[in-house]
Amino acid sequence: MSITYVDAILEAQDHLLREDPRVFLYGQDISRFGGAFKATKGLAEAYPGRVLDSPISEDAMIGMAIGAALAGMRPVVEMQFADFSSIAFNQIVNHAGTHFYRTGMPVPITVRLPSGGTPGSGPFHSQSMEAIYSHYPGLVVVTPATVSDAYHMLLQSVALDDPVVYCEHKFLYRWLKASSIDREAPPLGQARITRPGKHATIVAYSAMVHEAVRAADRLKVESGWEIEVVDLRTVKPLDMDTVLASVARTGRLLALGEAFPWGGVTAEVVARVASEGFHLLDAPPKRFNSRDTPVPYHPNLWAAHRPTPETICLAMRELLAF
Amino acid sequence: MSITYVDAILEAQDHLLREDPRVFLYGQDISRFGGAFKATKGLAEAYPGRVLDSPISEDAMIGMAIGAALAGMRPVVEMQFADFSSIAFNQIVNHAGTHFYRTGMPVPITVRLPSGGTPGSGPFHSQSMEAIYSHYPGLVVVTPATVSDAYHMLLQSVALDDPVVYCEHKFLYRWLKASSIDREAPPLGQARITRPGKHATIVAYSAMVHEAVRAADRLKVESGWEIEVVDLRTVKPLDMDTVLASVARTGRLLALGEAFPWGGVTAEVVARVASEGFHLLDAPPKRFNSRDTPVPYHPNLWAAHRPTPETICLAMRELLAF
Amino acid sequence: MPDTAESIELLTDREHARKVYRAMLEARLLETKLSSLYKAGKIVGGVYLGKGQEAVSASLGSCLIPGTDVFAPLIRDQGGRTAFGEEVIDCARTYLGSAEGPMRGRDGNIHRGRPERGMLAMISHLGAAVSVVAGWLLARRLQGRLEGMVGATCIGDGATSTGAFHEGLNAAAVERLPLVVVVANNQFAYSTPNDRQFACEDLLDRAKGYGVRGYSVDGTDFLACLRVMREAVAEARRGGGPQMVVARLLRLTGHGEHDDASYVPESLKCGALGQDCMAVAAGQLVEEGYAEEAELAEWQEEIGEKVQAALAAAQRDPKPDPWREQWEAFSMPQTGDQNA
Amino acid sequence: MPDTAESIELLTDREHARKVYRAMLEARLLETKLSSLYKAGKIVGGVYLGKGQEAVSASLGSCLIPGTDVFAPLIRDQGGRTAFGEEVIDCARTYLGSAEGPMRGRDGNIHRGRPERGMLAMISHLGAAVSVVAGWLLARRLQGRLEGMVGATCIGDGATSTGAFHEGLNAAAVERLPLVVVVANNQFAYSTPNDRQFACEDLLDRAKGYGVRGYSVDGTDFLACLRVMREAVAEARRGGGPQMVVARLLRLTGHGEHDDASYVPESLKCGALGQDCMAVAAGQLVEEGYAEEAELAEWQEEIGEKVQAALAAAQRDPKPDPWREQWEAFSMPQTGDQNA
Ligand SMILES: Cc1ncc(C[n+]2csc(CCOP(=O)(O)OP(=O)(O)O)c2C)c(N)n1
Ligand SMILES: Cc1ncc(C[n+]2csc(CCOP(=O)(O)OP(=O)(O)O)c2C)c(N)n1
Ligand SMILES: [Mg+2]
Ligand SMILES: [Mg+2]
Repeated sequence: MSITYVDAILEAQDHLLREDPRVFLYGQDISRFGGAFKATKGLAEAYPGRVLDSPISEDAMIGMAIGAALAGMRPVVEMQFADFSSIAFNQIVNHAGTHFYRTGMPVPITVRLPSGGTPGSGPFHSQSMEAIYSHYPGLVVVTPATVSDAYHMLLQSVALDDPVVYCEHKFLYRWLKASSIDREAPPLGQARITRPGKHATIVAYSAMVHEAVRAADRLKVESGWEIEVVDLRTVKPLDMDTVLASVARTGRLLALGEAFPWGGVTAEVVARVASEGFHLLDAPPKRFNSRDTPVPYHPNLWAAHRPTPETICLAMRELLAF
Repeated sequence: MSITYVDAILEAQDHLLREDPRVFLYGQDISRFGGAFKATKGLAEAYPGRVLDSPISEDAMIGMAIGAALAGMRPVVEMQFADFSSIAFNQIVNHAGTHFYRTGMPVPITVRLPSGGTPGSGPFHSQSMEAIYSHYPGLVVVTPATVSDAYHMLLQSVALDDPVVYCEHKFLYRWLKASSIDREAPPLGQARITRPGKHATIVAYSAMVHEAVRAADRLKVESGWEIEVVDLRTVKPLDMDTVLASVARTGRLLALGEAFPWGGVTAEVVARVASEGFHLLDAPPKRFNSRDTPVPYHPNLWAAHRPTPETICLAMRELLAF
Repeated sequence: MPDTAESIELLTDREHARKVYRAMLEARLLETKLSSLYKAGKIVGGVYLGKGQEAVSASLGSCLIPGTDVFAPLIRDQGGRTAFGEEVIDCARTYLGSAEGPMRGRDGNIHRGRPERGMLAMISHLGAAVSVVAGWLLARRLQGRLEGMVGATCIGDGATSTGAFHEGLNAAAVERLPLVVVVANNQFAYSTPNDRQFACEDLLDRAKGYGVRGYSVDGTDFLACLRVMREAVAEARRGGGPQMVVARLLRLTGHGEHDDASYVPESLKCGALGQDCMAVAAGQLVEEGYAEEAELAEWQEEIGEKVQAALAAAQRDPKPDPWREQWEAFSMPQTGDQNA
Repeated sequence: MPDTAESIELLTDREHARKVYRAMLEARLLETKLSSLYKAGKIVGGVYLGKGQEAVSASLGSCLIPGTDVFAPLIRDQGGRTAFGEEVIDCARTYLGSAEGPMRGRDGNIHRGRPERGMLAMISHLGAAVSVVAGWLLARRLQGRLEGMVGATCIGDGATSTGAFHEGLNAAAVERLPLVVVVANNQFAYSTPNDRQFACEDLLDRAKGYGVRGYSVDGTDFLACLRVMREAVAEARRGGGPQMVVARLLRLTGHGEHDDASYVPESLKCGALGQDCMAVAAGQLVEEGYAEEAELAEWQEEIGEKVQAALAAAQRDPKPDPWREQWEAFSMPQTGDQNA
């Protein structure tokens, strides 16, 4: 028996609906249809009236969730694709994100963003938008990379009084499997050492954690390098303690992300390690992102647009050679 | 005789309308009213039919501009405040930003964002959104800090075939004056050494350039430090040559910005200096931004929310003491 | 004014009219003072008045039940805020940036509320509150507590052009929520006249397209406003789904007090829409025998003193202290580190 | 089909009907092949068909003048694209990711266009094209070249709920631009039925609220589509401002070819809306004496071969080569450095 990443998301929502009467789900085609990715399959039938199809109105979807949260509910909103949350950008950053600071009343909404590229998904069904939401104050932004994290971090997101942008990676949906879900998980805001090592640290999150591990395995087999992989898990706020402790051990840093290169998580990680842990670094810290173009449609281009184990290995060899 | 920063913007638009029949202006209250900040004052009368009031529809404003640009025009859109461009976020990043890469046809629009904080302007009339637009591929993002740059960079933005987000700082509108506009300006994408120095570099942009210069002047008078101030001018793409050359001279870097702290220009600058110019650094690079809350309304809070000459001096003394 | 408006249904027309007029008067007197304080340099940022819109706004607010209903006022709704129970001191403190107001100096002027009491704190982005009120109502349905309650929000002619307004009203209509949207068509959005804002003959023509019931009212006519708001709110409360009221009127001042509104043609100011609803209301109260002239003068004095006292108090309040400010946008900072 | 549609006005009803039917047929045959290729694993991503919507789409496209008008097709507009002059090979290459198609593998499937020829390349975000077409028309007015031209765009029932649709149509109406918006109400947005999408009785009820003229048409009725589109486009071309056509029909396939559309009730499929417009069209052509049965069969063969040839050619095309790809989102990279 095994459980996939998207199953874990479904399970978590099932658990939430079962245990917490404040929870309801809102999104396009999530009710009887079960969602574009089947992350809500069967829930409409199991919890009548609590899994609601929304119109194609991302701005209103988040506005509705904010109002419901203020009235005591714990809404979970599914964006059909992360990319369409651009329409809800204002409600997320300016309404949900500012509310606690302004009024003292928090807005416990969870916005699920099916994120990241898959072959053939193209410029508008592939984006990784964590940097956009992390830039604005007041939003917690999480990026689960494992089946267990997909499950537990969704529960934790809904339990949090603050608005959470939950970035789930579409590539992991069915590809990533686990034999079971761990009983427990670290709290939100805490990173994890996915693979211990001593010669260099790769800081990654979401699907790139797996590419990093693959690259690390290869570097081990091919050249005996022991690469540590840190999974950030939450990108806002960042767990710099774990990152700095890792860099302290290894002296070398590659920050790896699937998002566009300007700004974003890798810039934040490198900038903070450079300023807070400068003396820990034995080599210039490196960054590796996707390219600075829209995410291309054709699988050939897509594979060359984002970091892969091969290109990560190249970057790591440069880092290790320094 | 002197000319203010906002006058320069008005002059540039006058020049554009006079010289280029492809140019027209679109925005809320910009026609006979002359705009919330009077940046289009008198232009509707001087250029009948070419300065158009738009409905309160930021998404459509940018969509209209994109369509007009594809049909051969050079629209300049005024957002009433940068903060309201959140409604146009999708059209800017997903429509304008991707168009050239996807179709080979560029979208020469210029979006003017009255940006940045002023006392009492509060959470929704104070934002600095350059990081949001720079993160996405395909957009040029400029942040003029001088009267001459306000003028020339607007002409250059309109001349560029690519979409430009032109961030003009509201605090500089009437406060910043020059005796005249320089005949020429460096091209977009080129930074400038605003104040030469040798002990440390402050990389800043927009209004923070002036705060940096003030801090540098103070450090000179009080302690004899010679601080170099680099004005990025364009934040996407970044002129790393100028930045790295400055750091090579000084060995110390403070990246200074008025935007929210997570990600953004300062993260990008520090990350790139750390990775591309690690060996140039004699001390950990530093970042200094506004605080990670919405921009507060009350002037007391606002002054403590963003970097000021006093707090920049504190940060610089730490940097110089290292 | 914490009398619960459950009573509204029980109030006689006379009582209702008197109640609303007093709220209008409080709003007008308060805003007049705010304008003076602004001109004296005592208020930073801006001052945005509802002068001329008090009848529309207060009659809506008066039909809502504090503690039960939810209300999202917009820029020009001092009347509605007051009628819904906002204390003068909340307004005064917010404008004056007091550390003790509901926004504690973090936000200012009209960007205030008491969401815990069902009065939302608007963000500047026009239209954004429509879906939020709808969401609150949806929550109450899910909680089994929707029966007998309504949500209301106000919006200007200009803000009907926002995608947020459209998406919000449509979503509310799909859920058939008891939402009352009052469109104050004051002919201008800042300086932009209706003919640069929309092309329909009357914004009321939009109601049918959303599947909501529409009402038209002369916003300068006090008694008409009372009647229409009462009907629209009652219809929503009865389960009639969303209601949209379009009021015709004129803003009798600038967009903000920095604006002289010179773009408003004299003909409009002198025409029927240019009537001051306060004067109309006073006349109607007397004419209907709901109040005596002398009583109105007494109210003016009584409320004027109350307003004066609140503004004086708010000016003595401590200002926010950046050293004691909690620079924290999360309610649960234990989530992790803070990126200072 | 590069015959300029200036001719449309000159075409007899017979000629027009024959032209549109041929475009519909080409669309249907092309899409049928695309579906097979998808199911055979030859197309990555997804395939989105306009099956059942050809009459609406192609009759609109046929009324537009290539080289003059501007057209922003949406998901289900193969018919309109073909009628407006899109070559089969452009579609084939885009779906197959050829390096030689208009999108060069950078974008796929329906996200294609030839903006330099007035056919916009849709982004996925629904509603976003409405204002873009309006902007193109505004540009033509400013250039003094608007006379006699129109812009058209199609949209689904679901996409009418977007703020972008609302803002775009409203802005176009304010400028009184010759924009034709065709709403294909195929009863569902992906799986979501009309009653979860809007609450008005008919989407046509929205026209008045924008101040635009509205038309209703049975989208399965070929001759009715021809007539209504011709009228709406002509009215826009004459200077009548924006026009909104609402067509009733059913999507005769899934949202994409991955979707079996099991959520569509049998009763709908078997009802009047479930009719296949291709069959209706063929019947009407014969009945009106516009074409012979035998001729239709000939067209089927002729066009089938053309489609087959294009798809075969596109499959032999070079795929995009990441090593030769210009990873450049700016047209003027000299602007400065590139952040690699
Ligand atoms: C989305 C958005 N765009 C622009 C603004 C700037 N703005 C504030 S008030 C205003 C005019 C509003 O007009 P209307 O809706 O008619 O309300 P009124 O001021 O007339 O009461 C504008 C453009 C805003 N607040 N929100
Ligand atoms: C803004 C936005 N939100 C969500 C989507 C995802 N999406 C793609 S097609 C579709 C359904 C569209 O329905 P409708 O407008 O009725 O067109 P139809 O597919 O029926 O032709 C959805 C929700 C999108 N493309 N854009
Ligand atoms: Mg108005
Ligand atoms: Mg549909």
